[in-house]
Amino acid sequence: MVPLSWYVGLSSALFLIGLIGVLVRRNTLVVLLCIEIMLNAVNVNFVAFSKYQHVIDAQILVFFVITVAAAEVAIGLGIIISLFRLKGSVNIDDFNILKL
Amino acid sequence: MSFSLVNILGTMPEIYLTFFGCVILILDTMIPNEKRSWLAYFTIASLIFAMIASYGLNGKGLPLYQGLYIIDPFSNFFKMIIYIAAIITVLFSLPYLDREDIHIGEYYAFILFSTVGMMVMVSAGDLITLFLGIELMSLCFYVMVGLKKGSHRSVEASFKYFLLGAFSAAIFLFGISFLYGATGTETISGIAAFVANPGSLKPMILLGIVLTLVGFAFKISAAPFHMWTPDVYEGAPTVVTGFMSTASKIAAFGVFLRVFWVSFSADKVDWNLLIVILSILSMLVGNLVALRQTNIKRMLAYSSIGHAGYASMALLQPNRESLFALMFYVFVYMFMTLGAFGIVLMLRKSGEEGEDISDLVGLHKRHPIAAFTMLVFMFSLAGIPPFGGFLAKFYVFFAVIHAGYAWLAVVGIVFAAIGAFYYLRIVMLMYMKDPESSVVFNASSMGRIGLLLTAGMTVFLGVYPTPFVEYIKSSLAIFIP
Amino acid sequence: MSFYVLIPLLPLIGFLITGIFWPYFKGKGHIVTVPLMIASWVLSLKAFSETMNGPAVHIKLFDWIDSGSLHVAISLMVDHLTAIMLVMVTTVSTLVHIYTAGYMKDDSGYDRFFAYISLFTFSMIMLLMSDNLLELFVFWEAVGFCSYILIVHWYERKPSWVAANKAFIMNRIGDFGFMLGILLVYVVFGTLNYSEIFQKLPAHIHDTINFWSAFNGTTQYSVITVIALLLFVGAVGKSAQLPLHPWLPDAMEGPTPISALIHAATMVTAGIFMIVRLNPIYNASSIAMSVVAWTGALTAIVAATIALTQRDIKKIVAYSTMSQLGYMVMACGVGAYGAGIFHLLTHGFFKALLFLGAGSVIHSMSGEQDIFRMGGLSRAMKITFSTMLIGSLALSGIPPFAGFYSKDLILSDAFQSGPTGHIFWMIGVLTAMLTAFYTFRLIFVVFFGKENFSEGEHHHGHEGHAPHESPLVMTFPLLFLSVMAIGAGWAGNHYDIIGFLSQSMPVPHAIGRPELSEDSLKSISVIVGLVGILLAYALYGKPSTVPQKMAQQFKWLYSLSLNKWFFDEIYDLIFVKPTIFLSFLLWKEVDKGVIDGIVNGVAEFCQTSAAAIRRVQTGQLQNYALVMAIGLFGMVSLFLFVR
Amino acid sequence: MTFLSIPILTFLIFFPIVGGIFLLPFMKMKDSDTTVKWVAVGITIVEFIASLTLLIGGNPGTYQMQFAEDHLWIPFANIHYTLGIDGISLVLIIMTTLLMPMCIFTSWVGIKKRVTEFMIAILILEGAMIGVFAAMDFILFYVFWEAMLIPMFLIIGVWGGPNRIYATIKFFLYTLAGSLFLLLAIISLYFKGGHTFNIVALMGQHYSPVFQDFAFLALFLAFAVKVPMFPFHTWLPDAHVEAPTAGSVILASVMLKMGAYGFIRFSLPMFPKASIFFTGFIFALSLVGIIWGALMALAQEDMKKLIAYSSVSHMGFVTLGIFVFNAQGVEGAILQMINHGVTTGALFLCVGVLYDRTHSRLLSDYGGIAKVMPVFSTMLVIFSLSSLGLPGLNSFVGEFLVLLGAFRANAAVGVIAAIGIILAALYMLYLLSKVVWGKYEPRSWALPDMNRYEWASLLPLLLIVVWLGVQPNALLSMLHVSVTHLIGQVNPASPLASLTGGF
Amino acid sequence: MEILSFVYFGGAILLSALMVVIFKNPLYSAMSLLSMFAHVAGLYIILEAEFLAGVQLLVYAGAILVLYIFVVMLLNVQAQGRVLQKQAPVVFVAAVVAALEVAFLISRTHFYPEIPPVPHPGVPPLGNTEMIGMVLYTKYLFPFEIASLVLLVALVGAIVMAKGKLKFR
Repeated sequence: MVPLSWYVGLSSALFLIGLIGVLVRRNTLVVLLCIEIMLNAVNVNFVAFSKYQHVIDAQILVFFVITVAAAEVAIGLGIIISLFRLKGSVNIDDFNILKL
Repeated sequence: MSFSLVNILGTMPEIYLTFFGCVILILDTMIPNEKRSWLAYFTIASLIFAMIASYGLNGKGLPLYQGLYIIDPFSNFFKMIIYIAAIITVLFSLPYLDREDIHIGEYYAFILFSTVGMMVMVSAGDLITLFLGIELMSLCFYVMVGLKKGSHRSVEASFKYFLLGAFSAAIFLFGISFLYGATGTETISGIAAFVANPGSLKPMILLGIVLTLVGFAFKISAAPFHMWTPDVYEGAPTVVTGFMSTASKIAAFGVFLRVFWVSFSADKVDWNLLIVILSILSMLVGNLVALRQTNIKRMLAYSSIGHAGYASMALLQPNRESLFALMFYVFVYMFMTLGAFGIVLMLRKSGEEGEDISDLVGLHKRHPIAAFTMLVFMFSLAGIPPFGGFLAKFYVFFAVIHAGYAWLAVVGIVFAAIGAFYYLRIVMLMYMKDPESSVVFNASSMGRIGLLLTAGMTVFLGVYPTPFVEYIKSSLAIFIP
Repeated sequence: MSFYVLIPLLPLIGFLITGIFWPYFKGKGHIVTVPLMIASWVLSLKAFSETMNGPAVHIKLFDWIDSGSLHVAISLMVDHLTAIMLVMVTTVSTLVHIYTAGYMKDDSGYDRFFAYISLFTFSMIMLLMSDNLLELFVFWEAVGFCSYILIVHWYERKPSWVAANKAFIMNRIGDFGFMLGILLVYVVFGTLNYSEIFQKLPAHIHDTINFWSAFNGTTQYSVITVIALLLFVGAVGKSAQLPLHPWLPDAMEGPTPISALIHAATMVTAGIFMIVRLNPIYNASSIAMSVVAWTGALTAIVAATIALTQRDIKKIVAYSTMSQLGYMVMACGVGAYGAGIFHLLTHGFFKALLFLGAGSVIHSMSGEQDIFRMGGLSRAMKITFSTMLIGSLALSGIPPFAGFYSKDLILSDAFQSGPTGHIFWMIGVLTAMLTAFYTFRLIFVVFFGKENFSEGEHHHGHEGHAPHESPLVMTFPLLFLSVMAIGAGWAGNHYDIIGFLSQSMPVPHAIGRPELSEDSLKSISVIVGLVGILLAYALYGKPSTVPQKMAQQFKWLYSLSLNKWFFDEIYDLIFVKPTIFLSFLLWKEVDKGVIDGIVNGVAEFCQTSAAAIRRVQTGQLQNYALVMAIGLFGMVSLFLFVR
Repeated sequence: MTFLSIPILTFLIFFPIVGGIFLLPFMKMKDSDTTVKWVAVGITIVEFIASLTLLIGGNPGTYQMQFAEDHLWIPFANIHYTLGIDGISLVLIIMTTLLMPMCIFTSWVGIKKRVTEFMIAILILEGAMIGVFAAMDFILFYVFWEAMLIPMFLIIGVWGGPNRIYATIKFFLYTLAGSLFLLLAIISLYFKGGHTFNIVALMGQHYSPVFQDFAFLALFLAFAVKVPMFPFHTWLPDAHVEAPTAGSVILASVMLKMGAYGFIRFSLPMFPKASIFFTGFIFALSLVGIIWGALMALAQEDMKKLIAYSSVSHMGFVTLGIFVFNAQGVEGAILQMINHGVTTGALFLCVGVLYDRTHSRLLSDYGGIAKVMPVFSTMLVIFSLSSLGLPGLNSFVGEFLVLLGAFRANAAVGVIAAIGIILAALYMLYLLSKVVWGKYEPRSWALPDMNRYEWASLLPLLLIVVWLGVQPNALLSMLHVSVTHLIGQVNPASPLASLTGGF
Repeated sequence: MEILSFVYFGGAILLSALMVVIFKNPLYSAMSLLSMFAHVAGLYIILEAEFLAGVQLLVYAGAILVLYIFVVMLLNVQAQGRVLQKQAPVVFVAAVVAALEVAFLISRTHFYPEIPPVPHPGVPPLGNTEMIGMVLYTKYLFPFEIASLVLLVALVGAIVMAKGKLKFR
């Protein structure tokens, strides 16, 4: 049996990759994808715990997380489209009117 | 698994609001443009209706849905604040939306939905409900911040808020997953038992605590998770800023408090340090950077960061003093901050919002009452008696000293003194200089009612807070007897 | 209430009436004050006669300060010393009041002036009648204030207010010591009342005080000595002794009547009065006594040397006053309190006479004060001349004028007071010669010789007119005083004033057998005086170039004398300039620079650091996220490594 | 105790505040300035008369708080609305009420814009100041203490001189920063002292020495800034110079007293050990303050600055006197507080009289005004003499008692403090020489002698200056019992030690 | 066997996630993400969460990613200029530190078998879709409703945001 810690390690690595992606990519859309990676890391964690603790609740939580992820993507894409209309760009560093 | 109707009844206020929100969505498509103000009245009415419904549930400490949702006086108190904040926001919105050309009926629906989200937050009995509440609220705000669609700043603010919000939500969820993994439950009270006796899983719990803390700190905009605050506050339509800076923050405080005090109180020594760091950093950043701001909304944003620092000092010790301090603080904070934003959103400069600090110059000459109201808010925010802000600060320091963190109180004091400067600067500009720009103060009758309410309460809470103190005392009685 | 109360009260009423309503008097200020003053004078004569053989009178007016164990009441005490002083003070004051009516005529501050001299008289009387140190101090300062306000009477002239400030501040410095003395008295004796102090004195005679205990000093000083010396500092200031004397000559910037009243007869003698009043304390400390004696002696001789070369008629008289005050202080220092008081009284009369005479001269010269621009005035001003001559003779100690009796008493008492007494005696004799010299230098230059003034040279006043005798209101006081200058000494001697005074103070007892008899001592001083007069005649009695030659010969000495031993310059250099420099330096550099700099620096620092922190807020979304991430993992590492 | 069944202290506090609020409608009215002024004068005079009932009803024979009122104010943390006065606060309250009409009179001509608001600010300020002296609950005290800053902030900032903004912000922040530490100390006291904010109850406690030291220092910061003591004084010249005359008067006469009052009311009785421990420190600062203020005053070219620095010097005497812990010192200090209030207030009024005519405060712009303004000059001379401590006028008694007390406590301290008296003569005479004496040179401005409003503001003070100089016992007698009690609190072992003299 | 499949799925997940970050073209990134989603679904199957695996594929791959690709196409953004932000080096250093911290934390935790005993006795077998439905509509009814509200808000919000600056009616 695979130790739980492997799963936790996997999800942590995934989370970190997503985190790095959020921090380094210029493209807004890719950053959004990276956030999805982070959320998936959470899901992996939950499912693994669910398995190892024999509790179904964790799977429900994953269900909610997926829902929220979908909602976020919908809103996020809406905002990005709106922003793209105004600026004609999806590079994050172009969005810096508000600062200091 | 038993399921009783009580569960439904207990959540009736939320259901009402959701229902009314949907009604507004439908009404919006039906009523003509000129009658749009009726939507505002309808919103206020529905909020008051829900408020009365919530009040009816007061005093019943009910865990609903098998402990996933808690109706107790504590959450009710926060709900009341949120209702009031929402009502005042709607009072301010009516003229503002017209002027800013935001003719979107969904706005009022979003106000109601976000209110539901906050209510869910403060009543949440488990972390996932809590998370959903946060998301509900946040999604509404993401949209509301970007409502000034023609404005680069507004949409940019919306984007920034969204992306960082999603980022922090992911971190928060990751934290929940660790907590869940360590304890096997996600209910707030369930976690507490494991935190008290973590065994070898302690590192995971610690990680969970830190990660959830980040999520909360983001919502209350405590440094170093505050970075979105100034940008978003500045870019957002001012009514939304006012609502965000008060209601969402207060709801976040309520739930922050509940999670940390109930779930993690056994591990207090560990997270106390984090809170201390958070509050010091927040006070530092908030009070210092506000000194250099030229945009009043930005300045108020930094001020709200500073206030988050003060308020979070009251989170250190789960006892009656701290609880009271926090509750009183957010109560006063709501009125004074909302009022300050109210003044800002009523200032117009040649068709735009007068949100530069220089627009306030000489306000006293033109609009003495507006200036005086602003003076009240500013002194109250600075924590000068006899305004409510003083007692709020007082109780926080009271709690901090009671918790044994006198040195932290000293730090807080130093920053309070520094912070007083930028509030004073506003007063100074309003009163001691001659007007330069052609700013007009454009208050509708509803706006005036809103200002009267906020200013009046700010003064009243400083001079004779007794009825509210009694109310707060009764609210915290169940939480900490 | 007995009539004693009226003695100070009447001048006070005069002051209040004229002081409050002075704009309405319009040159008639004398009609209120002079009669009141005369009444007061009469009453003080009555007081004198009442106390002649009776016990001291003690009247408590009201409680002034009660605080803890401190109880100070304003009371009146009339004993022999007070009574006799009262007579002198009220006499001179009354005469000066009368004289003023003539001298200050047409002055714009006429009524004001009367108010002030009445106030002064009140204060002086109260000073004399005080029964405790604090009350004494109050009126001590009050007379100082009156002196200030009277010196500054012609406030538009810069020298006036400079001199007034100088007088006040120098007195303040003296009072600083005096005040400390009072404090120490209270600390030691627990009371400020004379009688109680004297009662407790024997018990504390060997007490010591560690003055610098706060700074871990260990030196112990005898309390009584310290008290005596501190109080004496006050006397030094008030009685213009070295080194706090320079204010007195400068005070001559004031109108002449007050020079006569305040700066010759009354106020300046307050120091001597105080020493005599507190004689038990001084008697208990030999160190203090010798300090007092030396101070007096040095003052006497130094002042006399300065007077030799002065050109200003009032300054000459002023230095002579200072010199005579030195005599009196010296007398006190050798224990000859009675002689001191005696000389004080006679000096009061003849010096007031000299001043008033000088005033008469100045008046007739329309304000000219340089003696070398006068000359030959004896022809025009016969009364003034003759009275001045009487005064000068009295001052020079020529029998039978008043000065002879009192001065010789001092000298003989000094001589008899032991080995150091001889030195004092010698100084006194030398001073006497110098005194006679410069006094008659003045007489000869002013009243004899050729007229050195011309119409055109009159700077002040109306078109210069020929010198003329002063009106009766001015000459009457002169005449009256010259009678006193003639008779006071004899009368004092005849009626045994020393015996009278000894009822309230000890009489010095001679130490050992004197080598010289009293008569020979007297004759020596008279001879010396005559020598002085002759010298003056030789040099100034007729046109002569000897003075100039001598001045050139002893240039150094001459300039030392002419420039008043450079006291003013030295003080300017040591105290005035550094203080002003220091205050500006501290203000500009330290107060504004450092202290305020720190205050503003804190604000500046906040602003600067705010600007620095603000730069974190780049507007770049991912920077924000990075900060959050760093915050997150920072907190995690805090757990890992700190906890 | 009540008078005509009205709680007199509450009345005194809220009458001017309510009066000020009732003046609000005048803001919108045109040409209402004169009416407003008269109404304000009326309110302050009624207030003064009402405060005299304290004298009648008060019992000088007890140190207990009189006219006490006590209501629960805020039910959490046991915050009460407690009022009460003893002899010490009594005299300060009466001084405050006395000075206020004069402040209004002096503003008659000087304040030209926004008169109504000025009067409102003054009236509210008066209420708050009386509140400070009357509060017997620490939080209530703090509320008044801080609330007072707001009208003062506006008075300086709105009606002040050219550099008013810098001055007023400095004033506000400086005092606020100090006060905040006071707040901390108050809260700590609550927990250490039996969970109450009642000042009297807090006095009777025994606190650990370490706590005493820290709390004392916190209080010290607040009060030292207010007094102001030596290194914390730099806000004072700025604030004084820029404030309108009435502001300067209130600042100098009443507000500075609050710091000293704080020492007397709180520091000494609550932290006796720390007070004794820090005596040397306070002495040093006071002495430096005395000398420093005097030296600074000597270097000034601006009349108000000169007087402001002289305040530093005079207040040095006050703090010195408080910490000598004997009857003379403390009573002298309180007397000196009153004296300084009257005298310096009057001096500021005098400067105001000149300033209203010339709009210059520079010494070099004046000279020889005795010629054209003889009556005013007389007043100025008398007040200056009072300021330099001429016996017979009020300040002397206070200074003497302080010196006596200091000398008894430590001879060297007394000696150094006495130097301040010499220096006081220097700078006051310097002021007189430059302004009153000298040759009058006509300038572009006219210098008529005093008008009746100026008479009304100066004459009462003149009478008080003389009266207190001649009859200090009138005041002292109100203080004896309270002061004795106070000293007993500092040194409970031998409450009479200070009365028995000795070295 | 289990280990082998874990290694496969895990490795693939990490690799695809890395690819998401590394690919310059957002479309490629999206495709890598698709791969990641699929592998995560595989992992769920190993973990006996078949229902979730289905949901994962349906919602993520089927809905979210399609929407996403649609937007990418709509905006038609060409990759231009830098791919990475200026702060990338800092991020990498920080990431190494963070990875070490997390690894340390995980290594210090002893998960199984010391995991706390199963809290609910008589637990039905996992992966039971019926069971999930049962719990979801009783215990988690309220969050479920809130989730629906979240979706409603997202729906309306996305419309409002994406609609552009149009005069409403």
